[in-house]
Amino acid sequence: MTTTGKAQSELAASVGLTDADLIAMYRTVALARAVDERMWILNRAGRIPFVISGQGHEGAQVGIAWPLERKKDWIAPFYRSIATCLTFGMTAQDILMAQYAKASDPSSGGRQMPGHYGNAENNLVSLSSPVATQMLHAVGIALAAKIRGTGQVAMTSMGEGSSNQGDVHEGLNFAAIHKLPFILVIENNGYAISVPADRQVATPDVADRAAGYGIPGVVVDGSDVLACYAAAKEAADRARRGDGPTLIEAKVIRLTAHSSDDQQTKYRPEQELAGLKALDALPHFRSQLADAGVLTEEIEADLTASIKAEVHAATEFAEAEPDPDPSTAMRWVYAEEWPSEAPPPWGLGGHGMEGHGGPDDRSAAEGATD
Amino acid sequence: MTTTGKAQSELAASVGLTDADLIAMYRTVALARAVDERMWILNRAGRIPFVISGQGHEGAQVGIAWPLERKKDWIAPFYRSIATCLTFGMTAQDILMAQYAKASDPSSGGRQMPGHYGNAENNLVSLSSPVATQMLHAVGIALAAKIRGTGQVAMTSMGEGSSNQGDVHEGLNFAAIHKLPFILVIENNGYAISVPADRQVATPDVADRAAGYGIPGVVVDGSDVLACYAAAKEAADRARRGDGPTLIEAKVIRLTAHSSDDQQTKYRPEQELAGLKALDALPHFRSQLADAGVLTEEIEADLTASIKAEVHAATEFAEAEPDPDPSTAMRWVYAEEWPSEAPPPWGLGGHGMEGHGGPDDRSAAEGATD
Amino acid sequence: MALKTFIEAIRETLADEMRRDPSVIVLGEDVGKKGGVFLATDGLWAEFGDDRVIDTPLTESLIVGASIGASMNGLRPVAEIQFADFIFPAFNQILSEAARMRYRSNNGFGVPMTIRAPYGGGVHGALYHSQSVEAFFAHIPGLKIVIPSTPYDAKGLLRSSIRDDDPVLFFEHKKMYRSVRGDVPDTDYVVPLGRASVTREGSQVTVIAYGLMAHYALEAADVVSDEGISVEVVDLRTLRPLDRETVLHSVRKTGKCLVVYEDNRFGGYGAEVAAMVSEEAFDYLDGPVTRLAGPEVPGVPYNHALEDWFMINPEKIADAIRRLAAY
Amino acid sequence: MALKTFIEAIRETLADEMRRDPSVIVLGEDVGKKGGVFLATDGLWAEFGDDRVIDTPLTESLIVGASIGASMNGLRPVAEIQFADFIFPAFNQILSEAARMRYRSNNGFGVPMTIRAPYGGGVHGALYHSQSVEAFFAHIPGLKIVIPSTPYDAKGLLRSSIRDDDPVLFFEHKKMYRSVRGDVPDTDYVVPLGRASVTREGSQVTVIAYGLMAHYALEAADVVSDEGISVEVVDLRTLRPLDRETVLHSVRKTGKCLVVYEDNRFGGYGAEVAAMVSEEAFDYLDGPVTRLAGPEVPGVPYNHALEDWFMINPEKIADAIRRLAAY
Ligand SMILES: Cc1ncc(C[n+]2csc(CCOP(=O)(O)OP(=O)(O)O)c2C)c(N)n1
Ligand SMILES: Cc1ncc(C[n+]2csc(CCOP(=O)(O)OP(=O)(O)O)c2C)c(N)n1
Ligand SMILES: [Mg+2]
Ligand SMILES: [Mg+2]
Repeated sequence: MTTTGKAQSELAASVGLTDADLIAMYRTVALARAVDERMWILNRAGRIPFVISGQGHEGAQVGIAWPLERKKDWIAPFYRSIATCLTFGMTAQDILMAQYAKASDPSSGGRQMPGHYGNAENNLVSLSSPVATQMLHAVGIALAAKIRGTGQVAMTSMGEGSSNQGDVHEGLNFAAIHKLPFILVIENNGYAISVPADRQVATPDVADRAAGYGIPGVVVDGSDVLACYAAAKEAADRARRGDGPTLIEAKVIRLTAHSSDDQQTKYRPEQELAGLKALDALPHFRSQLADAGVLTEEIEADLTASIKAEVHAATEFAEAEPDPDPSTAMRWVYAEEWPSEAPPPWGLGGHGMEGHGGPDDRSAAEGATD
Repeated sequence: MTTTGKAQSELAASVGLTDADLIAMYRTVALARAVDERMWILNRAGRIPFVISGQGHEGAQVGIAWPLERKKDWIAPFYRSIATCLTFGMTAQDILMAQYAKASDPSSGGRQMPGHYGNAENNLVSLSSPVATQMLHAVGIALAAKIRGTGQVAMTSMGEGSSNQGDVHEGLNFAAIHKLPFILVIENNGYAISVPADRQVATPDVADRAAGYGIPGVVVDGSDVLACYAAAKEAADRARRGDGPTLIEAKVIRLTAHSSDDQQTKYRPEQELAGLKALDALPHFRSQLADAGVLTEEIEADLTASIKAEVHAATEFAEAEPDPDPSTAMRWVYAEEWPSEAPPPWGLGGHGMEGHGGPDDRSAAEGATD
Repeated sequence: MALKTFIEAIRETLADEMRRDPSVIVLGEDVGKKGGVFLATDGLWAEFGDDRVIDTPLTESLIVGASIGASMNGLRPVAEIQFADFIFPAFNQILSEAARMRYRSNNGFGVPMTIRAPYGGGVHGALYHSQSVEAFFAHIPGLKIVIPSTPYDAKGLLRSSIRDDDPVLFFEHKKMYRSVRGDVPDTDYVVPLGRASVTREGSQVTVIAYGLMAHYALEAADVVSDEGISVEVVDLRTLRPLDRETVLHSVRKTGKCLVVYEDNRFGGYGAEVAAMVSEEAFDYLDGPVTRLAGPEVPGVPYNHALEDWFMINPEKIADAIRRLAAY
Repeated sequence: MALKTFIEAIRETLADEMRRDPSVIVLGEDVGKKGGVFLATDGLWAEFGDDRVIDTPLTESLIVGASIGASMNGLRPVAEIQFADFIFPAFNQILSEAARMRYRSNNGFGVPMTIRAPYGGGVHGALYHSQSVEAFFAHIPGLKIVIPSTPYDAKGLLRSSIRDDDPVLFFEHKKMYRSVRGDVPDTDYVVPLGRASVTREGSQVTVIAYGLMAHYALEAADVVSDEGISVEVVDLRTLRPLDRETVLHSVRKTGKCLVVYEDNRFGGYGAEVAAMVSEEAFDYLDGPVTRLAGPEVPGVPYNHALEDWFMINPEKIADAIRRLAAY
């Protein structure tokens, strides 16, 4: 492969990345798609009972998550965020473990439904089913980042239907008042299950709402990975500068039914479904990189093979892992050493859980109390 | 008095009203103030334990409620809505009964705290304490009006602090999508108890949020009664035409502490308090009408005397009324003839309660099912 | 008289009531073209149109709050909350508003609204698609809470709920939608709110249950009857108001009472039943009023091994009956 | 050792904990310059500044939701909900998120957050400034629920709550803020969560209570002791987890148990206590476990005649004790 090192095509230079970055981004988009397609195959084969998919969202997710800093920044994802999670440190295996819900599933140890990702190691907030609640968690994470002076950015993503929940209003308003390092990403795929966007949102763009909070509201084409990257880069820089939150709306497509329980032909015109492939970020990005000479046939063949092997190995692994033992079902309702009478042994930022702050937390936050 | 009939000064003509209307509006503003001042006197005298006041809001309230049609349109008021309620059919006595919480208090029969108005006869929705919940009731009333084809408009009002609740977002979005005959009034007095507006709302104007729902957002000077009237008239006309909701933000002042339990000097600069009187709608409106030759000294003397007598009589009446009997405390947890096994005896719009629809309900709504 | 599934009975009732009373509307997420994620409203949109079958935005507080308003202005909304697990954004509207409107206005206003929601576990739905939520609502004066267990009752009780002048929460166990069938007459019968039903007569132990557990209780009763234990089963049907008379009558007869519920045990609905029976049937009890309910974890876990561990089933009920019978 | 009011104990504890641990922040409506509507946070803003004492917008879901997030990123938020009656817009965040975060992430994340809220009636607060809300939360696995009744316990329990690694709801009866005084040592003592306290020893009847009712129970016990009835009073202090041992130990000794709570009776917290005691102390009971609680109306009405009718008071408790003692 010729993509290591600092080679920089014109295309890469135009967004301040290297060719290697572009290839890595492309690989993540393609990997997310491959994992996702595998999920449906496993579902049809009766191996996993439920699938909720990110197909059609991957380009936007990879582009937007890319500028955030792994293990420092935070993301509160949603159920379609497979590519987001892959970008931010989770592996194909981690994703498949969540589908199989095995004991060693890093998202929940098999406790949550497929699609409910989360990973403390990678600052990916565990997600629940009620939509939009994660909005406020991300805002709170950004608040703590500001108070502690950690330089972290917090991002969350959700669908356009979910953006109508009250929590989104409360969170955007607060983040804007306090100029928090926060990014709200709306992945607008035109439907909330069966309800089309014009019955969910009163204007064509959710981003129109940003003005009501005095923050930038940006609409990006979700099939244009690098445009998504550029929008998120600007938002992250802005957040880190202390200039406050940004709302990014990526227009994406839902290539599949809402979930494996849904029959979308009942409410979606055939014609619309037929036109979707033309809007898919994956082939767009592929041609863009090929045209720029970044993605050669050789590289693509390598990627395809390595992704195939990775997904295969991940599936085999997940399939072979044991189910959780019912004797563990009562664990972790609470921290297990409570009630704690002694003063807490942890410092600021750690509160007894590894990997939630990093070594700089204590001093940064102590500074914040001056 | 020379104000009856169709006399129309230039001022009155400029807003499409008669001089008699202007005098009636002025009387309502002045009556609201007089009732309110009486409440504080009664509180200091230990006769009523709690006061929450509308002083500084009256001009905006009267102007905005004026174009709505009594006993047809609906208003879901808030705790400062004394002038709104007086405009919409409640009397000084009704208001004072709520302060005394006597058995015959038309708002709640003495069950609610002072300030929690409501009056089925006048389509004034009973209000609770958790702020902004009434938003959705008004939206639902507007939805029913649209479905039933009644031609009604529903309006609600609240403070700028309350406008940050999630329910406001959910309601505005829905009202805008369905172009409901709905008006949201934000009475922005600069404080939510002690928290100044710039810690409550991310932009200078709550009205900025309207754009995010594709509806007009209008800012009016709450000390200018006729400007408030004009804004509300336009919103009501728009609603009745089927063109959807309007957000009106009236910049008002809070002349008193938040309530009789609050010490506002702790968080409000002396200077600010000293400057408030200059922004008061009552003297503004008085001079405006005097300058226009509508409010003569003779009329004003008459008004002052009649208001004084009215407030006095209302206080005497309320004071003398009996407390509720504890034997009634279990009543009206439910409608009292349930569970009902028989088909319901009521028609559409009436559901067994008088005064909630009017004689045209049945036919209008039956039309709506065609 | 036709054999119908649980969900068919519900769907038909909605259609019947909408035909009968033009003030009845249906609203919720995906209730229109899609007909609801469980198809409980399938066909309604085609028959009644956009005005009376409303696909709302994804906003539960709006669904309930606007239903309150609409019900004060002449409609009878039947709101669907897609899963009971998602009713909590509307909790404030239900508790502070719907339940209190009549009381706080001294009968000035009423809220004739029904909220339907699928609840319950055993369907591989994990923490957020399995919850039993009745305890939170059954505690609230001003509400009525209904949980039917048969297609017959579903129809009769849903009719009563929609026709009722006060807010009713109507919870449907999603595992029963297609697995439970029963006879449903074509007449316009109602089942009154507030009356339990003795679904099996017996003499030694009373089992009190509702929803899916009412079926499991009958299964368990069958099993232990082969062992010589005679069980009476009471299906509560309405949780608020609770039919104390039927419950107490049974326990005073058998002297023993097992309360079964699927929700977390601590502070669940069965606590009220057990407390009430323990107090009011004290002199008749030959053993402690016993509860069998879900374990104290924050939700039904997903993996089948964990879900099986969580769920109450006929075997667990039979065991509890045996222990109580032997007391 | 100094005599302090209940609210002084709370205010001091907040200041102490903020001094001791820089990760502790306070947020809520009017908690800054104003110092809270009851002055529970008075002085904190002056000492700790804007970053650690945050006047939030009027948005309860945000207050709780952002506290959850902040607690995952290194802080220990102490959120104030201005009145417990206004906690319901945050119900979804508390139930679906705070309570489940650790469990659903298999210990990946925890939520070391405390939510304080004034609750309770008898203060002329009517339906929406009087509510007892504990039953809704005590039912939720993953939460801990604390209701102290003395300044000493308030301080020791609030320390434990703030230092706890899981979400704690800390309810303060607003009638006690200034009316209750007690000795509070200057030491850094804690009162552990999950342990009840026997506040009066007796032999004939156990009265179980918490919050304001724990005081009224002691008053009632005094009254009936003159009549020769010996009452033991258990102040629960922590409602979840419930200290079953202390409760059962007492009831097994006295053989009679009265559970007193201010909230609506049906499905209230006392139902769990009564059900648990009835089941687990069955063989020791000389009378039915009895409950004395609020009537079934949707809130405490305002007018004093109606409020007096609603509220439990020492006389009503004494009457219930007499009846139970005579059983
Ligand atoms: C509070 C809540 N209500 C309802 C649901 C059921 N539900 C799951 S996904 C979904 C639609 C979400 O639409 P959108 O936000 O546009 O995201 P998309 O699935 O289209 O990516 C609904 C209604 C839920 N999960 N949470
Ligand atoms: C949900 C809820 N939270 C808190 C309160 C307590 N509270 C009553 S009024 C108020 C401030 C309201 O401010 P604003 O909306 O600006 O109206 P204003 O009083 O200034 O007219 C607060 C916090 C409440 N009533 N409801
Ligand atoms: Mg969508
Ligand atoms: Mg204000």
